[in-house]
Amino acid sequence: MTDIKLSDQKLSIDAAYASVHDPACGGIVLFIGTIRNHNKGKTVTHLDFESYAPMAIKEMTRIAEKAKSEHKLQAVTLHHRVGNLAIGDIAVIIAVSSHHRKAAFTGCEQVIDELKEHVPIWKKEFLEDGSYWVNARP
Amino acid sequence: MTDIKLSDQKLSIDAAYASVHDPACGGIVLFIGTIRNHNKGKTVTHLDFESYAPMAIKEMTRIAEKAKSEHKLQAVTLHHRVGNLAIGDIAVIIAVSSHHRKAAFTGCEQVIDELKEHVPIWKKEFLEDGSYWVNARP
Amino acid sequence: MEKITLLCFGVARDITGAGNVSLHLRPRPSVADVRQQLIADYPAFGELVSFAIARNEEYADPDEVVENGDVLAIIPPVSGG
Amino acid sequence: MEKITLLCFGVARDITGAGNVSLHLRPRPSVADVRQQLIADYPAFGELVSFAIARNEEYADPDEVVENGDVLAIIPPVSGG
Repeated sequence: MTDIKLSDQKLSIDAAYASVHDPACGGIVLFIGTIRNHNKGKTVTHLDFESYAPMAIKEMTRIAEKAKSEHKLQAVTLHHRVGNLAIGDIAVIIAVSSHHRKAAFTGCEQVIDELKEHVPIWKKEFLEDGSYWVNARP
Repeated sequence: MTDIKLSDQKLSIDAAYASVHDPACGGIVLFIGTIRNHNKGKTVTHLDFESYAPMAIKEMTRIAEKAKSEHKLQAVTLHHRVGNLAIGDIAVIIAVSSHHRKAAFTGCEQVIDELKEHVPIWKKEFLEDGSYWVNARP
Repeated sequence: MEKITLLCFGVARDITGAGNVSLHLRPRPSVADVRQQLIADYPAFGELVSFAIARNEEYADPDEVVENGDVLAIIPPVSGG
Repeated sequence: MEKITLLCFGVARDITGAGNVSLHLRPRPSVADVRQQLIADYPAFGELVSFAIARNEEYADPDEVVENGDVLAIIPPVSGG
């Protein structure tokens, strides 16, 4: 099973856990990405996430399905927040269940690595003295 | 920070998450070990976890501190349940926060690997037709 | 000449000043042609770390041909997660 | 001869039938001596995958000497997590 969501509402760790929980599987790995209060020495006040929603959903689904089949995972959930986020808010939750915990760790890490590389979501960081799109310029 | 707990009460994912959450850290990895409904082809009805509590706490602390310093983690939480557990119940939660997500994955996996090898906790599995201490006999 | 419209997100919207941008190109251009025209019309795209073109909600190769009715988008360096 | 008491957990409690077990050994025995006496008195310990001895809540090496007042425990193969 894969469960993909792009949402402008607060993400729930319990919901992500519940979506992969399976009495046949003993091991669940979660990655939770939160908004940091600093980046490259500057103080971040808040963030804005924008997405190209239909393509983001397609890419998230592709990445989740690929990890699931490559690592024989039981279930993969990938929830990403969009819109305005405050410091400490959860931007992304990845939950993976597997019969083998090593595969769960490897699969979960692969999903976040590929998400950060391919999914069309853009983060604008607001600092005390301005704002900028992360990664856009050298 | 390290947060170690051995408890006969239900473990809380939210509490484990909150204990490592830090506005300076963007990445949190959790491992959640649950009770499976089968083992080696047999149906498991429930489980009993027994511990040598003072030594278990010492070993859990040692393992958490070691992972924290070896992988430069921000915080490590290690909560283990003892007593009578039902299928689907959470037996262990490991939560790790770090500035670098790769270190969080590696550190979290190291903690569960070492816990399973060294911490004096014993699991008795109850099947439909008997019970036995897991790993004890060849 | 044909009008090709691309969706703009993130820094691409800042550069073009709008949620989409139109380019004028020969019919059935390649994705590489679209990129080139975009940089010609908006040199600021050349200053980004990189950018991709999506065709019908998938990353497009430079030699793909843009057909009538395709949905194109400019994909600046992503930063989700 | 000296009486040495070990705490028993898990399968060790099943084997000895109690939460602790007493062995009779010469004064200041090594941990290896304790293991050997335990297997002599309770051969079932020899049938386990393995077991360790803890001294004062830490895994003990075979050549450590057991002093008066030390807290000993039998640690059968662990299975937490």
